[in-house]
Amino acid sequence: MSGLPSPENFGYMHAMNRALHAEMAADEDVFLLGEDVGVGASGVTSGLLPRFGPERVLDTPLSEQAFTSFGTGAAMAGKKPVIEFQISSLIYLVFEQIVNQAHKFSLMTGGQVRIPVTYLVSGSGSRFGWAGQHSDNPYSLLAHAGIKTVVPGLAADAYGLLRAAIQDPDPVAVFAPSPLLGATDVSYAGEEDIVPLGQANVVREGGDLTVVAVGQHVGTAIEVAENLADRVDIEIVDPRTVYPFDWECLRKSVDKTGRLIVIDDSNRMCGLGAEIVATAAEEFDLVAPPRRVCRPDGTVIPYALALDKALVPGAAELTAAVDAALR
Amino acid sequence: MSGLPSPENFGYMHAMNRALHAEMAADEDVFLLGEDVGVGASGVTSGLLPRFGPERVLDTPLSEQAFTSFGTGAAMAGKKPVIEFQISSLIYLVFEQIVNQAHKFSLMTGGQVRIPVTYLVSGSGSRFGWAGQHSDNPYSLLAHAGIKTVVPGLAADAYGLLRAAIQDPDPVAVFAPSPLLGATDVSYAGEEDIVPLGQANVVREGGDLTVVAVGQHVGTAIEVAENLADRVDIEIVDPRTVYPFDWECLRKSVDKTGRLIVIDDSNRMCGLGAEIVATAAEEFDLVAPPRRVCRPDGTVIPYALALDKALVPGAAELTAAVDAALR
Amino acid sequence: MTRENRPALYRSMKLIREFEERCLAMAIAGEIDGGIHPYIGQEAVAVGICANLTERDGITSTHRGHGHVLAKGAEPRRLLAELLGTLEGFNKGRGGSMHAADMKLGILGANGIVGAGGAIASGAAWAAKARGDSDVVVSFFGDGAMSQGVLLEAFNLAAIWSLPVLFVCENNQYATSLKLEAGLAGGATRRAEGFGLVSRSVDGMDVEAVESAAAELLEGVRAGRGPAFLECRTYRFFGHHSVLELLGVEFRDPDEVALWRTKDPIPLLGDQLGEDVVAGIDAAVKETIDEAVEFAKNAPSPDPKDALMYLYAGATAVRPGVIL
Amino acid sequence: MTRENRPALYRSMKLIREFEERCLAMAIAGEIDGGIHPYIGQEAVAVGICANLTERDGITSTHRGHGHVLAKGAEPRRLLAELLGTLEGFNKGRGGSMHAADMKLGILGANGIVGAGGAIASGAAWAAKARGDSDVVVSFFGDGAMSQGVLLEAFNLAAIWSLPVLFVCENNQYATSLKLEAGLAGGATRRAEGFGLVSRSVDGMDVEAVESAAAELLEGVRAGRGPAFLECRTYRFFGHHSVLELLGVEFRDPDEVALWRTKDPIPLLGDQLGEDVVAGIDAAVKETIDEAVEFAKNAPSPDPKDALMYLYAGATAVRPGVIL
Ligand SMILES: Cc1ncc(C[n+]2csc(CCOP(=O)(O)OP(=O)(O)O)c2C)c(N)n1
Ligand SMILES: Cc1ncc(C[n+]2csc(CCOP(=O)(O)OP(=O)(O)O)c2C)c(N)n1
Ligand SMILES: [Mg+2]
Ligand SMILES: [Mg+2]
Repeated sequence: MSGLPSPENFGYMHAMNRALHAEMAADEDVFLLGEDVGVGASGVTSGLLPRFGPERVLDTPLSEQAFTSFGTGAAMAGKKPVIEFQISSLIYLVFEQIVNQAHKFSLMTGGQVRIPVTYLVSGSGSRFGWAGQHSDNPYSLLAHAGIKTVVPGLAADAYGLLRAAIQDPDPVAVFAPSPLLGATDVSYAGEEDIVPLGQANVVREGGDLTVVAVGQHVGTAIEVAENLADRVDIEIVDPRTVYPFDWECLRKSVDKTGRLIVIDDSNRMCGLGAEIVATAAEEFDLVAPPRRVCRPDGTVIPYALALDKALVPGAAELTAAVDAALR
Repeated sequence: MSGLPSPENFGYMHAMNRALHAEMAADEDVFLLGEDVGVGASGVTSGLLPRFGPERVLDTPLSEQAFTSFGTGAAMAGKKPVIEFQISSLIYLVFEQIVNQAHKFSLMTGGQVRIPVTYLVSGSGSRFGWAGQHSDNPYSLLAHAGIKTVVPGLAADAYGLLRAAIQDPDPVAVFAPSPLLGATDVSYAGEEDIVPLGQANVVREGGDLTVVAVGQHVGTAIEVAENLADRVDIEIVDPRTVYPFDWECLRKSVDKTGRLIVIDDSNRMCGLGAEIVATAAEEFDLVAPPRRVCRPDGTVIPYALALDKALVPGAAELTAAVDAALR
Repeated sequence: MTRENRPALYRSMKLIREFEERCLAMAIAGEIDGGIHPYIGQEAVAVGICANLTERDGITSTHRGHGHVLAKGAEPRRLLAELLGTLEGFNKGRGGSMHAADMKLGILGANGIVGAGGAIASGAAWAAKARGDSDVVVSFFGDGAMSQGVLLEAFNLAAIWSLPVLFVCENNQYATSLKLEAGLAGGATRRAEGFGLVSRSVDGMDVEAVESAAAELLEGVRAGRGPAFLECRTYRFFGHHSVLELLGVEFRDPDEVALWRTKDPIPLLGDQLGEDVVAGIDAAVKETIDEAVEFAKNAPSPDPKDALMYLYAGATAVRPGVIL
Repeated sequence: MTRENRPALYRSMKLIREFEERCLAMAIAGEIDGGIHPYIGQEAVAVGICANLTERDGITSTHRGHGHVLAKGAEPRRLLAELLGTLEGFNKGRGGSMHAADMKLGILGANGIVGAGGAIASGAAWAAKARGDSDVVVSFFGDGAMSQGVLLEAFNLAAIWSLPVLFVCENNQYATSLKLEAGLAGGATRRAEGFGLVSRSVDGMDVEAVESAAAELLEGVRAGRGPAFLECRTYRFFGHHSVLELLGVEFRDPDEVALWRTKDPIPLLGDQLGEDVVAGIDAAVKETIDEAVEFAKNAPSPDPKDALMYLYAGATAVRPGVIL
């Protein structure tokens, strides 16, 4: 297995892997299940099977629906399952089991039961060259349904949020953006704190314009902010948890800057960007129209790389939006 | 079967039933499948089996996933399936088959194939007393994913849009709001035109404030507008097709009124209301902050009727929002 | 099992029958919102199976779940209080008929989605196994559910991991209007065997037959020999849902219904107990249900302000539907 | 089938082999974005099955689909042009390896989601039946897919509606790293029989055995006697995906891999054809593939401005990701 992507560096994947090790060591009720988790095919689950054994690291057949609800049942019986999904679109396959079952048991039973399951999507968004069925970002969908949803944009947050997700008494979905999995992060030393769910992070302070940046776009926003530093002083807010969203943090930022752009790698229509812009329009004082930088409506990522890249937002699109917002 | 809800009146259900009869008569490739469609358990499919026979009216086993992709396969081979779902949440169960399969085949094959399937949800939203798993409105989810999505609010539109959906070369989801199924509609004479997808309808003209009202809330908005007519002149826009949305129609209305409220019976976070408010904030000239009237974030409808009703928006909430918008 | 428990079996079936008849009437009268899926006719299945279970064992149930819940020992008055949407219900009025659950008794929930329970049961069974207990979980479902993907996946999961689950297919021969043969290829037990499940079929109108078939299968399940499958051939005496009763709609042949009514499991067993015993039990059951109705009708309703109480187990800020 | 078609079978297998070896090298070299799931080792399955099909028959394929697509008659150069994301690809560069489709040849698409094809195949087969044709649809899938709910549901659908579908399980004994026994309870054919499917198992390394088993089953399928199931026991000679080859990762026992490589279906058949015939075919195949590579490498790329072309079949206004 030595050839598999190694988490042995201070990068994003290492952070997630360490979080899994830490939670499994800390709490006997935590266990892991999913496809090829034993060999750690995604890189994120490396070393867990040798360390914790097959009683706590379950390689599943290709039965996403059953093993997702299996997690729900185990949770009812006091366990804390972490379920890995190799592909983001597998969330579609288990939408019923997450949204209509796991999510609803607490209310439907009048609080008799809690479902502390973590859905770990270790590779969301375009993988560049994996085409239509492997390149979506379904986090806006889960947020709409009310699933606590986390999209860490930095390695330290990947560690801290994954731990918080596992400890949370409710179902939580964790989306690791594909472009970040292989990234190393010099700001991450491999020893970080738990990051509570629902708390945004001001990644960069600035007075002219607020950019809400999600997942890999935290990096995009930092790049753009530095590039444009002589023209505009950008504040970057990384929500980290996309639902429940930290509206207070954003309110403070927009109170200061009066301008808002959201960069988020999901579809425009009813996406996370829509929610952030809508709430800002309803409740905050804006001096200029807010803007979204996202994927087009109903996007299906085409195979050819140039087409794929044309649909995923990036620094160029964010820069253009900043320019427009300042006009 | 005579005791089943009869479509033999000029109401919403009659309109849908007539649309099915008309399309099946007009086009041999149209066929119907779903659970209990033969007996017409939902009321919407009455009389089709006796008229068109078991070759074109297929009673399915409880295999929503397979019969949804069966529809995709039949469509590839030139057929035009209409698939009835008895419960709105069954859309969750087939999310993969609609969003990741049917929707994506056109682009993924480079235009080699079209998938003219209609997903007919004959009873969406709360049925008042059916509790958590039978009361959702998943249309914002399908819109986010890019599925053409229709929520007719009036009987004539139910007829005209269902016919247009069946004729459309792409997958189209049609959500019939549960509260409307039993309603009769005096404005509907049982002989109506096809209503093209993507065209909104100004249900009531007014100069002070635009209310976008979806599904059964077209009725709610009319009621509120009449009640408040002495204080405010409300224009009501019924999008009819929620995706692709008729932004031009809305733009014209908001250009005139400068004020916008959306009433929509789906969850707040990343819902249709968010999209409409966001687009208005980005692109239209508003003189007051826009507002949403919707379900709370992550709503699970509780069983007890008073609780159920407390979560579904209605005239009281819309009136309060209008008052706030005028302040 | 021996003849000694016949009165208990009879009582349990009669309790369900009486409960369901009362509920059906109340549902038709509009007193139970959303109505019910009556269990009447199928009592021998729930009772025969649950006679083999302890409070520590679990069950997952269905949309037609009252029988399972009562047979597993739930208090009728609290179930009825749930159906009336009151705070005295197990689910504090939040679940209603299709979501009735009593975790203390291992009742992991009825379910509004056909076939959803099997995988949940498997997870709970795995947890029991991990604890080292000999507890089992029984998953009830209908013949219609046998074609639902997630349940079929669960059969496989339970089999490869040798989980202590008993899958019970209540084959009442219809899924709403769909006849068994039109929905299920291959037959129920043959299908289950195809997933490596030890499988049996039994007359579901005979409570003692169900009880002993389940006992046999559960012995292996408890001993760690892996999951099993039991088909119970049964019939519902009323329409699929109370609303169909209200409308007078019946999709089945009336002669067929009449024939099956002659196989009613309750008199079948009652005849063996003697009139006195039966009369005594019947009267006591009637009293229990009368009391339950009284209790439920007087139970307090939840406050609409609490509509989203329990949405999350942890404190979580939820934004309301209107922000003024 | 007779011995006369041996050269054709050999040629078809060799073509797939040569194509896949070239692709694997190109994928490892970074010339094929996203990489490929190589079919090498399993050629006898696609070729043996497709030898029984006409252009009017359909297939649904998988993530490991190149073999099926080529065996069904697709032009190698257009498949390679697709893998290079060019306009000369079947899908005009929009689909790539996991979505290769050629509707004119009844190739209803590879699929990136395991188990997804069976229900699509059933729908297409129903349409063929409705047309009154004797056309059939073959659905290929792996052993891993045998535990995927939608495929199991499709077995049932095809059986109750007696659809002209042949389900072909390519049992290469692994789903990525998961061994067959750890994933599949009951066995493949037994499971299929549980859905009322006529089922057989065959040595998937012997193209003639596959061909005749399929011929036998397809006779019944074409004659309207309902669907059938064929398990082909086979093996992939390389890693699950080219990226694992690149990293040098192998989850399987090297001795096991070595053993199966001795059962290579291509020399097995080649030995019966004689050296000259083999050399002639090999050379011609190599030329075809050389030409395909040349063709694909020179094919034009789509314009990024057209990224969303074909998103909808009908004219539909799509709002872009940035509105300035
Ligand atoms: C997945 C799913 N599909 C459809 C429905 C609607 N529905 C509720 S009960 C039912 C029939 C169930 O039949 P069966 O499993 O045999 O149980 P029975 O009602 O006969 O007890 C249907 C179609 C549902 N609740 N869930
Ligand atoms: C539903 C689904 N689950 C998981 C995956 C990821 N995945 C791709 S191929 C594969 C293994 C498939 O095994 P099998 O069906 O035996 O086919 P093989 O790769 O052996 O040809 C997995 C887990 C997927 N694409 N779809
Ligand atoms: Mg049934
Ligand atoms: Mg395999």
